[in-house]
Parts: sequence; structure tokens; C-alpha cells
Amino acid sequence: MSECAVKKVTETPPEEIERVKAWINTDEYKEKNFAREALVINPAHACQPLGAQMVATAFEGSLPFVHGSQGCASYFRSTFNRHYREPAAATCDAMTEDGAVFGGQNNLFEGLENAYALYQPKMIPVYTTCMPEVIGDDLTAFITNAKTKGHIPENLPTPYANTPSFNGTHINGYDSMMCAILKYLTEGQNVEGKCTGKLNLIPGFDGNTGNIREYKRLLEAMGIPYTVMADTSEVFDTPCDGTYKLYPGGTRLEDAAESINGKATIALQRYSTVNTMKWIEETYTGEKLVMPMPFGIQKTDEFLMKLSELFGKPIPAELKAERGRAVDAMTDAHQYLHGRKFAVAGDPDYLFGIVSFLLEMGAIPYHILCSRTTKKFEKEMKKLLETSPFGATSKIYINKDLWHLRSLLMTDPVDGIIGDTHAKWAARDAKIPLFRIGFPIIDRVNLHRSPVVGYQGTVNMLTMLANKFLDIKDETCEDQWFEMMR
Amino acid sequence: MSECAVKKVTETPPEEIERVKAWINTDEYKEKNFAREALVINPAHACQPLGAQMVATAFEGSLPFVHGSQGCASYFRSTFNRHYREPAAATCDAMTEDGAVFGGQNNLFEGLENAYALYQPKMIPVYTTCMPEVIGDDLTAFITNAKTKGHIPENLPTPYANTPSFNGTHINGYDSMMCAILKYLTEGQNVEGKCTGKLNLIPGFDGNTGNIREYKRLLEAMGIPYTVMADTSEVFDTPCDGTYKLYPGGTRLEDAAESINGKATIALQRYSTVNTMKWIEETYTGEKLVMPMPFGIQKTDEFLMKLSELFGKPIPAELKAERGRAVDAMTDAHQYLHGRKFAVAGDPDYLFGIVSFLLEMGAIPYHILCSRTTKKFEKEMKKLLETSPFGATSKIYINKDLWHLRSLLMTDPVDGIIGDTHAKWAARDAKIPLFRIGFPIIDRVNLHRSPVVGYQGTVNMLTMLANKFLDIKDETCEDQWFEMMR
Amino acid sequence: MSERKPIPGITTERTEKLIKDTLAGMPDKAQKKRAPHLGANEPTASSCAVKSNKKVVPGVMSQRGCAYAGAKGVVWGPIRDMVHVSHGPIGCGVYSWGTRRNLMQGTPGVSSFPLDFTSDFQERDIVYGGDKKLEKLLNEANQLFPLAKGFSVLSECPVGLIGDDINAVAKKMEAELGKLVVPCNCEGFRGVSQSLGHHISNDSIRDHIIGRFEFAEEIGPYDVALIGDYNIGGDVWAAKPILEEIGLNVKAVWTGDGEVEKIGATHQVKLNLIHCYRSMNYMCKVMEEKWNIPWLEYNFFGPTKIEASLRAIAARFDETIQKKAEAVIAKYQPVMQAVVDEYRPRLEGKTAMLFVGGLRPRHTIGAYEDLGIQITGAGYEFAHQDDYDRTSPEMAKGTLIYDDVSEFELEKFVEELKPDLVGSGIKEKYVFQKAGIPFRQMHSWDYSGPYHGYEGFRIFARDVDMAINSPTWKLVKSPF
Amino acid sequence: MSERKPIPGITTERTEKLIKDTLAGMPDKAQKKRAPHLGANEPTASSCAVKSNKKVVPGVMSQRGCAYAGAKGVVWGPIRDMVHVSHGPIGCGVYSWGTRRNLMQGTPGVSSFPLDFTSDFQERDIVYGGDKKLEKLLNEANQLFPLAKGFSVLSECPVGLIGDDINAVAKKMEAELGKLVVPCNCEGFRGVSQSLGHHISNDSIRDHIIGRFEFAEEIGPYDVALIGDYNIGGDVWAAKPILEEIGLNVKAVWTGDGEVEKIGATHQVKLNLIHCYRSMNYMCKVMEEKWNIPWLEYNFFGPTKIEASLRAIAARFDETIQKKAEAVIAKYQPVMQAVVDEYRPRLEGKTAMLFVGGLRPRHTIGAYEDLGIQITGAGYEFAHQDDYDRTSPEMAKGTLIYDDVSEFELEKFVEELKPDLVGSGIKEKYVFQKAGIPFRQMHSWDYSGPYHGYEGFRIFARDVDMAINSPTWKLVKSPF
Repeated sequence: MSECAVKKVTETPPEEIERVKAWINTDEYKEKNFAREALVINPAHACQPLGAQMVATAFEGSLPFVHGSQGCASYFRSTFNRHYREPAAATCDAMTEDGAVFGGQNNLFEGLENAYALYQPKMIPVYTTCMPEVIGDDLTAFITNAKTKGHIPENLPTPYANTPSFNGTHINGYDSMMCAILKYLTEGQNVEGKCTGKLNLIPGFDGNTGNIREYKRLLEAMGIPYTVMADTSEVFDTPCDGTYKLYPGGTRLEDAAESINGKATIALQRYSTVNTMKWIEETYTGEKLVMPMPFGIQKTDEFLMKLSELFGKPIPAELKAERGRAVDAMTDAHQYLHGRKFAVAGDPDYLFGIVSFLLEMGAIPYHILCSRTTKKFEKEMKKLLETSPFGATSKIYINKDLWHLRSLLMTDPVDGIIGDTHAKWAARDAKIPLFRIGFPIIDRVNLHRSPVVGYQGTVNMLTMLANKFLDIKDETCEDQWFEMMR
Repeated sequence: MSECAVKKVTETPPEEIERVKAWINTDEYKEKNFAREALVINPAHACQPLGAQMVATAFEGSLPFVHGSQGCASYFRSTFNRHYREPAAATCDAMTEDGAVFGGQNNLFEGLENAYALYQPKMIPVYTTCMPEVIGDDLTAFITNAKTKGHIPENLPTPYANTPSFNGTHINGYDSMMCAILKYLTEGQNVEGKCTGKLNLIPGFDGNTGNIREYKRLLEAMGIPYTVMADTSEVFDTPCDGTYKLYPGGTRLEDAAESINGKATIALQRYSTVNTMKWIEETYTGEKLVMPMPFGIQKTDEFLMKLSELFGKPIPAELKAERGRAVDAMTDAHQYLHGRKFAVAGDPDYLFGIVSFLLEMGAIPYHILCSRTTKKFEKEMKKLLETSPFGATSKIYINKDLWHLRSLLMTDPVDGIIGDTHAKWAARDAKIPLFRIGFPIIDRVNLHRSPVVGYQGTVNMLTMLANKFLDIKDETCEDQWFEMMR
Repeated sequence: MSERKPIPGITTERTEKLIKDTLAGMPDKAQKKRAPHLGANEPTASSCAVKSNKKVVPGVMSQRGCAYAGAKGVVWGPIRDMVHVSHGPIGCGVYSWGTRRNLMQGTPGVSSFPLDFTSDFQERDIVYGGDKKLEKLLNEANQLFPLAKGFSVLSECPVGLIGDDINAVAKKMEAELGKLVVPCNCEGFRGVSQSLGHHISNDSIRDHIIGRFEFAEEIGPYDVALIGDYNIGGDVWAAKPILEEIGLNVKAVWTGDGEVEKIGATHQVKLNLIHCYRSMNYMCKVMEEKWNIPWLEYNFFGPTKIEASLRAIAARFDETIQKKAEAVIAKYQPVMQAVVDEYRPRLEGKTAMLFVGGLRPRHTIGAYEDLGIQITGAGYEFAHQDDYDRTSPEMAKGTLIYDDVSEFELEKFVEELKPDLVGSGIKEKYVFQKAGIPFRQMHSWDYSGPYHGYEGFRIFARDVDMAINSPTWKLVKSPF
Repeated sequence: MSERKPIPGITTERTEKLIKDTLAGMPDKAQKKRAPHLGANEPTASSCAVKSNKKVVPGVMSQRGCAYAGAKGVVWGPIRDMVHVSHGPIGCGVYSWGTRRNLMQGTPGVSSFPLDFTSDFQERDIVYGGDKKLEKLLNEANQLFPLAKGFSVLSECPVGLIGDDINAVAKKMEAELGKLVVPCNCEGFRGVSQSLGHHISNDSIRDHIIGRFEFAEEIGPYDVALIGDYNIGGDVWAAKPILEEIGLNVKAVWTGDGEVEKIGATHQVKLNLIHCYRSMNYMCKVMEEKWNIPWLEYNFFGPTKIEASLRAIAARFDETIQKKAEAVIAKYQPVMQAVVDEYRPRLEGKTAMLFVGGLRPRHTIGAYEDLGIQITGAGYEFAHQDDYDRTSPEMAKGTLIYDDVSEFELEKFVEELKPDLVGSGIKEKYVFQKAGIPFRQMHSWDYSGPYHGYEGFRIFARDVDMAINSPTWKLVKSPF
């Protein structure tokens, strides 16, 4: 449009709207949509520092510290606030234009000094957002200077991670911050021949605090001493008892420091712990393992049997009975899920878990979508699908977003969608129920409190899925098909 | 119609159907409906022997035995099969016409002999259905004779209860059978000055095995030794592991026998344990208490504090934290239930529990309906309602059925209905969501596995209610009101 | 029907030994009573060897129900435009409310009545009798449900014991209300099983309903009635269209999704087609004797039986019908073949054991065989000799036949024969699933259906495959 | 507006001591920086004493957002018929997707665009620049969303640091696509808060949109524009009808449920009515200077302010409008009285503390007071001096004023003043709820709303009552 031209205000004709409304549901549109190269629409992933903050906040007395623009910190905090309906303390050094020019060292100095004075943290993990990453701040130097200049005590743990938002996703930020914190805390703690006898458990990026509690319950039932790193359950699922606690809990720093002398270390997510586990592999004593999240019966079996093997403890009868009850629920309800098609969107490790659960139920994980991941993911997911006839028709979509998913749902529909709240728009357009599993969930309550891992989590998912399908049947059937029993 | 008259087949005109369809939703119809004196339509209660069977089956090695028509036994069994999706063994002596003439003694003899020989039970609790009650069989004599005549061993426990279906409901049958079994097993077990140090817990008629497990979990957390009488959780929620067990578990007979020397006895339902607790009051040592089911925060507090007081054990921090997390869930979600109106139908003790939970949430238990109960219930419910401004508009309906409820829903609607599966017809007609809490639930899966008592149960109910309302909002709102967050 | 080829591993000897070993676990008296009810099949025998329709042996844990169940649950409940009163205490009506899946059209509570109506007897009713209450109750029901075409009064045990006279009340109220009021003395203690409830109900229909109505329109040469289809999971809706497609007019259905006045006019039809012989042969015989209406048994389970049945039915009519029947068969043949092609490869060579009411074990064999599944054992809850006679030829030699089998016996049988599927009722379902054995409820189609007709076979095949091939069974055995 | 009567217990001395004690907990430098931002209210003072719109003190845990948030979240996002591109890395767009509750009409993805559009910058884009990608992206967006009336390009931090020229790209693409393509350099590092994002966006509207369209229909004497209502929870839909009811034609809304072409033609209206002064006074002034369009601030929270506002608005027009305004006031007076009668008895004498963006603390005071609630403390995330000047007179003497308050300070203030309600944002919500203090999100109406207009007040009153009087608060303190 040239500057001078003045146009009349126009109204789009209704029939035009109807035409496009129909058009965006077509195969033709799907093709155009999948031809996108530059535009991303409704992605299902967030940026690195968010994941870093999840780790940074889940250690006892730890105050997450964002080196970068203040807006970033506010976005991370509110995202956690909405998902958990809990406080999410984090501070930042509020870099502005001058930071762009002179670098962020002064902001860091002042920020660390104030944060330490006001909130008396036991640890200040620092992670970056875009700005300092682009201008290339040297955090190692800055932080050392902050201590030598006395802005914060020398002995205050200040691990830091570079977490540029233009690289990877929140799960990579989780990985980097985890690795940084463990490196910092375990520095010089490795004692030849010493063994804590404990299991180090790294859950990976998981918005479900119920999962963390479930891991702990299982370990306690097994009589295995453990350190969960990082323990979000005591930070993002805290009591309302009349006093706000800035530092409600999390992994104790001593425990994290001792973890290097652990009897075994298990990561229950592969993709969010790559660097951490690589480093642990080199430095930690004891066994080191990366296992899939224990979704469904078999993955939970594997987890428990591995624990039993590592610690020479039998799996207690109570857990065996729990397994049997979960299987009972599955055999009793198989007919409500058998052959049902699902679209699944989320983080890589969650996707593996959900898919293996669906395959166990005889359901079909039909569209499997990860909006930012690697070819390796695609290969491994293929392997998993090949283990079951119910994976024969599945399709995997990597680096595709929820607007791609919408096209898939419209042109090749399914019975249910599993994903986080962001998938609700596609679900609504396709009139397909959305089962909220993942992160973030900002439109329902308490789902983060209900585990989806372990035998109990398996029953929870089964209940959620089967009963929703029964709800739909009862709500939509004609009178003559309405029945007392289902 | 006189025998001779032959009529033409008629079709009801559609407009006539439309007229009546509209009419049955009117206040006029409601009045006619409430004027009923003889006809009961869609009652929400069952008959005594069903309750008796729930008790009879929940002791270790116990084989429920119906003295009466075989059809009765099949009805009780299938009702439990459908609700729990579990086996429900029970046998009967299949009385027929000749039984009506000569009485049922021979059937009982043969039945006991075969049942004992085929199924080697540790105990055979006997309870009656209509027929023997009408003809007046003398069970005491019959059973003694069965033993003296050697049909079954003298030492086989054979408690029996008269459970006429034309008197009270399933909760009374539960009471009678419980009382009979405890009387039988504790006979002569009372040892002066002896104390097991244990709590005897009587849950009352409860179709939710998750509740029983929750009671046990709480007691274990408190470090209090206990005997649950009768423990349905190990009978109606058993593993699927490749072998069917006729006697999967239940309260051990020795434990029941020793219960008379318990440190304390608590019944968690008032209306289903009247006779049992009256008798226990007279015969058991230790404290005896009847407490409301621990629905919601305050009733759970009372339960735990009473336990703490009785056993001199502090309530552990973990339970206090659990309480705090439940309250947190409630404060976070109060806006989704505050001021919402509910219709609640069910057994008396469940109604008290559900109503107190709703009042705690600021929801309004608007129509409270019990299809067979006493004036005493009405009085006590009034008292409970008076404790909260949110009970000010509530109305209580006793000895009214689900067809009455339908009229209430149509003429004075609510936001939600809480009851068992039978309420689904009224719910559908009124287009109001039904939340399935109670017995039986035969059209959804696993709900009996999810506790509604204790702090955890409170969170479960809250989640079920709040998220359903949010589902409805998302499913029914226009595009312009559809949102990411709720 | 040619004799079945033998099933690998199933021999008369093995079966007889199994029976012997099983009986050995019982007290002598029980053994004597039960022995005649169990046998190895002899397809060529003139009549099946097993005894049936005898009293339940007390204490053995039979799966049987009672006369009331047979009357209310089976025959009466499905009649959609009547109010069916469970007369007596609260239980019977509640337990049988909506638990049989006899679906119906109409508006619930307005023109159809899938509700639980009961007199909820209390102590005083036992003492003073319930006739007055019944009168009042019928008045109330008539007021609140003005479009009901009539009322059935189904008595529960006490009624027959306290000397109430529901027949007198029914007669009086019928006159008063100007609507059918049908008494049915189906007290649960009568007879040995549901079966007598069917018979008593048939008699009530005979005495109080049939012949009292006639169709408004002219009777035609192709008018038939569909007898003994209770529309479980929509069976009637899958079966009736086929009969109509071959040119017949289905004037009345007994009693699935049934209308009482049409039932009352059934004496006008030209042929009665009966699916559930056990529960309704009585009325077919009555109509044959009284109105010379021939009747024909047919079987709509699985393409093989459907085709045979259609030809047999068509043979009772002229060429028009026969042509149409062949056309229908030809039309659905490829559709059915597609179903078989999809599922048979996953089911070929599997075996199943059946234990159901009075018809389905023999009637569904063909459908299982269409899917490549062989039946190694079958029995009935409440069948009679004529049912077993009809069963024998459908089963392979040496297969196991069991009548009114007890839980004790059936468990042992299944343990020995290790079928890939057990088809029986809800009381048996979880017993076998706990043992890791796939199961389908064959009374209620396990909340699925329809299973009748061409549409039904597609669903039946899907369900059987789902049950047998669900991956959940692989999880049953714990690796630790 | 007469001065507020003092609030029991609230004195200048106490407040100043509280501030002093609070500051005492901070490092000197931080104290010095923060002290000027805190003060005790002096209603009669010519200008509010507290400093504002200064840089966040690093490390204190401010609640502020960034320029991008002010641009994308506040100004641009609500324009429903444009595609708003979050240009840069993935995060900003995801976090601000659907989290502000600016509702809109239209068909999502067709005629309205409540979606997240982003260029999802990768390392290579940082290295080689993102202009090419932006071009391609706009082409793709135009293809997939043909009914979009234009595109806004909202740059995130990296864009401004790597020397991209989105203005050039926008200009090129606007010509190429024949549709508005509006660049907005709202990098998050610019300025001290969201506020600069508002200003930058206003400038973009000035430079790229306003004056480029005109209304198809004749301009009338009663044509107005509604400025600074973002339709949170449907506010516009509750406010606009009132203005129409008094006879005005609302030609454009900035920007809640807004349409870009109407915004572009707003220079034609007779009067601009501005609700959120903070975020849009810039454009009002531009239109005043360039097109002599007068503008008027108004307040649609609570009946008292609504009435005053309606009279002030009407006073700018002739008698017709004034009569209608009085009629509207009279019509709703009893309705509002009913609301007050229902809730005020339960809220009378309660106190609240507020901390919100740039307008609401002062604008909602009247609504709280209509319910009998007094405000003991108020402050803004990103307000300027003129906002505080407008606030002072609305608050009682000695009440606490805090600018860009840190979590550290606000906690101490609330602890001391013990309000019955805190009204602030999601980041503060759970902090106070853990302490057992009722809370309402006053940015997003806590997933409720609308709160504007008569309809809004009814909902506001219900929500405030619900928050303060929820029985759940009684459960917070454990009895053991």
C-alpha cells in the first residue's frame, strides 16, 4: 500500500468467511500448511530458560536468577503459576538498552547483591535469556567478579547455565541447568571408595508433581534410599497452611553434593538429560542408567526390576498386588480403548510414555507429533511402534506444530487427543476430546497432582480416557441407545 | 376391558407424546408425582440381603450363603460383579415351592453340605431372603441341626442374620450381618484386662474399596494397628495375575474374634451400624465411637485427631502436609464450585459426607434426597445444614425416589447431581451432569478405586466436579468465549 | 448340517474322564444329582444324553436366576409401552432395572418405560396383604403415565406366600382403567429356573393379551411376527430390516422393543418366526393350535446361519420372496466376506467354551465357526431336553456338554480344556478374566451389540477379536 | 470528588514507619533507589509524591514485564483481524498466547487470529539475520490466512541486537501483499516496563495505520471511539452497549475485539473516550493535535463511577444524549442497588490492597467502595507520574502508595496492613493465598469478567464476595 492511498473500511462478506472456514479443513489446505518453511503456528514447546528455572527452583533454598530482560523472568514465573497454581519465585537482573551496549555485568552485580540480601538464598542458579546470549556476556567471569568484588559471599553456590532461547527447547534448558548445578555442587565431593548407598533419580522435565511423589512412593516401598534431583514436588505442590514459604523445599544441597558418591543414578527421561547424563557417566561412581518414563505396566516393571537388581531388594508384595490391580483395571476396561485412535503431542519423553501405554491398551497412537525434536527421536519412536501391531498405522511428525496437527485432525480424524492445554484449540475445531497430559495445563485443576507414571498412573490415565468416552456416549446417544450399564 | 371386546391396534399421536413430554416437566406434574402413596419409581436403594452379602464376603475364607430362592443370590452377585467388575462368589440353597410348604431346612442341610465340601470355606455366613422370612424358618434350629446331623463340622463358624427385603434397605442388612458375624466370632473371646492395642474400624456399607484402602493408609501413617471389619478392599479390588482366588482376602477371622478385646472401636457410618454398635457398646472393651465418614477437611481432621487422642500418637507431619495440599487445592479452585447448586441422592451416611464437603467448598447442597430412611436422618441433616450459610436454601427429601428427584430437577434445576448410576436417567432428562459417587456404579470404570474420603478423597471429588464444569464451559461456549485459561 | 470334524485333542474319553474327575470332588448325593447333567457330545445320537431342567443342587453355586427374572427380565421388560410393576419388596425391581440391555424406542417415561416400578413392600404389606396397595399403585401409575398402553403385575416371592390375589385386582383395575392389566404369578420360588418364568409369562399373554387386538390395516400374505428376539443391544433393529428386505412385513415383535397391542394382534399373522425357541415356543404352539399359524425356527448369528435361515424362511413363501432372499444373500455376501477376511486370520484355530441361557450356545456356534473358532464345550443355564437335542448336532464329537453347570464344575472344565475364549454371563466373567482368560458376556453382548443379522456379525467379529487379541492379556503374568 | 474519610488504623505515621522498616531490610543502594517509590498518601497534595517509571532495581523480584509484553499482549494482541507475528525465538509468543483474556469475535484461524505466530528463531537466524525468514513467513501467513486484514511484526530481543531491519521488510511486504504490514520494534530490553511497549505500539499505529482508512458510511455528530479497553473477559461487550444506549455510535474500539481498518479510520470520530489512559493517551494526544479530536477519560467500574462518567460524556454532547444518559442511569440504578444490597452486608468494612498495571488501582476504587470495601494500599507495575497524580485524590490520607513494588516489599506491607483482599496479578496470587489471604487477579479478572459497565459490576461484586467469603479460608489453619 502506498502512503497516500486512503481506503474505505471493508467488511469481509459472510460467505467468504464460510468458504475459508470450510477450506482450512481440506486436504488442499493441509498440503499448503505442511509446505510451511518459515512460519510456526501454535507450537507445543517453550524456550530453554523455562526448563532451567524448573531445575533451579527445585533445590532447597535455591533462588532462580535470570540474567537478561525482566520480561523473560515474568513470563517463566507466570507460566509456572498458571500450571501449578502455586507461587514461582525467581528474580532477574533486568537488563535494558545500556546492557546491550555495555554488557550485563553491572546488572548482574547489583542483582545478585540485592537478591542475596533480600531473599537469603542458599544457592543462586543463574541462567540466561536471549539478550546476553546474543551480546555474548561472559558469565564465568561476571560471577567470579561478583564474588571477588563482594557482592555475594564466595561460598554461595552460583551455578550458571547458558540457555539461549534460539536453541533447543525447555527440555534442553532443564538439561543444561541440571548439569550446571550438579557440577557445581559435586565439585570435589567425589571420595574414592565412598558410597552413599542411595539412588540418584533424575525425573527430567516433568510438570506433574504427582509423578515425582509416585517415584518416591515406589522407592520407599522398595526400601531404597534416594535423592530426587531436582525435586519439584515440594516446591510446586505445597500446603496452604497460612504461611507463605519462599523456599518450601526441594532437593537438599548436601544430598545433591553427595550424589556423586551414589550407588546408582537413573534418569527417567532420555531427551531432557542428554548432557547431564553424559557428564554423570564420566564423573559419578556407581551405575548410571537412562530409562524411559515408567508409563504403563511394562515400563514400570522394567523400572522396578532394575531397582531390585541394582539394590538387591525384592519387589514387595504390595507393589506386585498393585501391579495386578492395574492390570485388572486394564483387562476390565480394554474394550473401551481397544482400536481407538489417538493423536499425541508433547515432549519426546512424554510421547514415548504415552505411546507405550496406548499400545498396551490396544489403542492406536495414530498421529504422534513433537514440535521440536531430533531425527533420533523419530528413529526410536519407530522402533517402539514396531513392537506392536497397534503401532502399524501410526505416523510420526517431528518439528510440526499444533496448526499442522489441526490439519491432520481435520483430514484424518481420531477418537481422542492427548497433549497439553495448547492443543485445546485444535481439539475444539475437530470436536475431538482432549486429554490433558503434559505441560502446561492452565485450564483445569489438580491434573499435575495426579500421577500418570507407575501402576497407579496407568490406572489414572485409563480412568480418564475410558470414562470420558463413556460420558460422550451417554451425552450424545439417542434415547433408544441410552443405557444403565456401559 | 371385557373379555370379548377386540380392539384395533392404536398408535399414540406424536402431538400427544409431545404434550405429555412437556407435561411431565411441569409443577403440576410434580405435585401429582409427590402425591404418590403406593407406587415407588426408580428407587435409590436395594434390599437387606445385598448389604448382608457385602459383609459376609469380606472376611477371609468366608462363603456367603443365601437361604432362599436362587434368583436372589444371582441378583446380589451380579450387582456386585457390575459395580466392582470383580467376581462375587455366593451360594444359596435354592428354595422352591416345596420349601414354601415344608420349610427350607432340607435345602439348608444339602446346601451347607455341598457348599462346605466344594468350596472349603472357613466360615459360612447365612442370611435370608423374602421366602423363608415370610414362612418363618427357624434358622437357629436349622443350623444347629445341620451340625448335629453332620452336614457341616460343629466348629465351622455359621453366623446368620435375618435380612427380610420388606424391611429397611441394604444398609440394614449390612448392620445385621455384621452384628451376627462379630457376635459369633467373638463368642467367649472376651478376656478380662486383655487389650490387643488395636483399633477396630467398621467402615459401614461402602462400595468404594478406595475408601477402605485410604482408611488403612491413614492408620498406617499414624502407626496405629487396626482391624478393618469387614475389609472389602481385598475381596472386591483384587489383582489380575492369572489365578482366580475364590477367597482373595478380607478380615482375618482371628482378628475379628480378637476385636472384642480391642483398644478402640470406631464405626465410620452411623446409619448402617446402629445395631452392631449398640451391641458392641455393651460387649466390647475399650472406647467405642460412631463418627461421620471423613468427607472433606473438617471431618477428616476430627477422625485423625480422635485417633491421635485415643492412641496417644501424634498426627505425622506427612498427613499435616497432605491436609495442607488438599486445602490448597480447595482455595485454588473454590471459584469453580462456589455457589453452585447440587442435587444429592444416596445412602444416609454418604449424604452427610457429600453435604459437608459441598458446604466446605461454598457449594450449595440444594436437593438432598434419600429414598428410604428415618425422621432422625432428616433432623440430623438439618443440623448439619444449619452450620453453614450455604445450607440455608437446602431442602431435604426422605423416602422420595429418583422419579421425585426428576420432578425437582425439572422444576427447580441445579448445576450438578451427585449420586449412583441410577440417577443417570433423571440427569439426562434434566441435562445436568451426574457425578457418580455411591453404589452401584455400573456404567463407568474404576470409580470405586478412587477414594472420596480423607484429604485425598477431597481432592479427588474437587477435581472431578471442577474439571467437569470446565469441560462443559469449553464444550458449550461460543467461539468468542473460548479461552486458553480457565 | 453335516457332522463337525473332530477338534484336535478333544475326545470322548478325555471328556468323560474330565467329568469323572470333576464329580469326584463332590459329595455323593451331589454327584448323583449332577452326573446326568454332564456328558461328552454324541452328534449322531437321536437325543442328547444330558438331563436338564431339574432343580438346582443346593449349595453348588449355580448361575441360575428365578421365575421372576425370566418373566420381568426376559419376556415383559422389553415390551416398551407397558408399565411393568415389580410387585413385592424393593430388591428384585432394582436389580433387574436396566441390567438386561433390551433396548427400546420411545420417550422414556412418556411413551416407553425403561423405569423401575415397584410396590416396595414393607412389613405391614406382608402382614395385611398388598392387594389394596396394588390397586392404588395402578391408579397412580395410570395418572402419571397416561400414555402407557397397559400394566403388567409381576409378583415377587412374598405375594404368592401371603395369599394375595393379584388376578382379582388386575381384573378389577383393567375394568376401572380401561387398559390392559396383566397379572403374572412369577414368584421367584416357582420352578427351577428363569425358564418357568418364560412359560408363566407366555401363559399370561395367552390368557390376557393375544387375540384381544387386531391390526388396523388389512392382513397381507407376507405378514409375519418376530418371536423371541429381545433386542439385546439392538438385535431386533439389525434383524427386522433383513426380513423386510426380503419382502416380509414384520407385524409384531415378541418382545424386544415390543408394543403390547401388536403382540395382542399377532394371531393374525401368516407365519411366526422364532429366534429364541426356549423362551417362546409355548406361544408359537398356542397360536398354531388355536389359529393354525405355522412357526419356524431361524438363526441370525453369522452369515452361514443367516443365509440358511433366509432360504428356509423364503421357502415358506412364493417366488417373489425367494428371489429377494437370494438377492439379499448375494448383496451381503461380499460384505460378510470382508469381515471374515479381516478377523479370521487372527482367530483361526482358536477354541471357545460357552455357557448361556437357553438358546445362544447352539445358535452362535455357526458365527464362531465363520470366524474359524471351534466350540469345545457348551451348556445352558435353563435349557430343556429339546434344546440339547438341537445342540448335539451342532457340536463336534466328544465335546463337553454341561447343564446348569456350577462354578465349581465350570472352573475345572475350563482349566482342563484351556479355551481361548469363554462366552458366558457377568457372574462368570471376572472369575475367568482373573485367570487371564479372555471372556465375552453372551447374555448382554458385553455392553456392545447388536449381534444379530449382518450388521451384528460385523460387531460380533470385532468384539471376539478384541477380547481374544487384546494386548492386555500379555500383561497378566508378572515378570517378577 | 470529596476527600475520602480516614480509614480506621491507617495513619501517615504508621505507613511511613512501615516503609522505613521495610526499606531497612535492603542494601543501601537498593534502599536509595526504592525509597522514592514508596509513600503515604496525601490526597490534597498537588502531585503524588512517589517516583515512577524508573528502571527495575535488579534482583528485587519486580512483577514487571517487558516492552514486547506491552506491545503484543496489550495493544496488538486484541486486534482480532490481524495476524500478529512474534518475531524472534519461540518463548515470548508461547508465553503470551492466550494468557491475557482479550476476547474476540470472529472465527479463530479464519477471520480472527487468537493463535501464536512466530518465526521460532534458531541459531542460524541469529547468525545470518531473520529478515529473509520474515519475508517468507509473511507470504506463508498470507496464503494460509487470506482473510487477515494485515500483519503486525513484533520484534523480540535478538532482532534489535543483530541489526535486522524489520521496517524495510514490512514496507516491502506491504507493497507485495497489498495488506497492512506493521513493524513494531518492541524488543523486551527497551525501556523499563511494559509501558514503553504501549508507547512504541501507539507510535506504530500513528506511523502505519491511523489515517489510512475511512469509514464507508457518513460521519455523524455522535460518532466516538472507545480507546484503551482491551475486552478482558468481555469488558468491551459490557461497556459499548451502554455508550450506544445513551445514543453514541462507537465507530472503533482500541483495541479490544478491535478491527484494524476501523482503528485506521478513527481520525474521523468526534470524540475519543479513553478508559486505559496509561496505555493509549499517546494516540489520543496525537489525534487531538493532528485532527483536533478531543478526548475524555472515563471510568466504567462500579455504579458511582459509571454514573459520573456517563454524565461527563453526555456533557460533551447535546440534550438528546444527556436525556438518554439520565434515562440509562435511572434504568440501571435499581439493578445496581439490588447488587449492592445483596453483597454489601457481607463486605462492609473490609479492606483491600491493590497492585496492578497502570490504571486499575485508581479506577476500581469506586467499585470497591460501592461494596463497602476501603483501599488501604495501592500501586502500579508500570504507571507514570500522571497516573499517580490521578490516584492520590482517590485514596484516603495516609494510605500506602507503592510503585513497581517488589515481592519483598509487598509481602511486608500486606503482613502489616492485613487486608481482607489483595487484588493483583498471577505472580502474586498464590503467595498471598498460601498465607490464607483472599485474592483476585485484577489483570485478568481471574478467569471471570467482564468487570466493566453495569453487567460487569454484578460479576465483580459476586467475585469479590466469593473470594473474601469462601468458606475454604476457614480451613487453612490446621487444628492440629
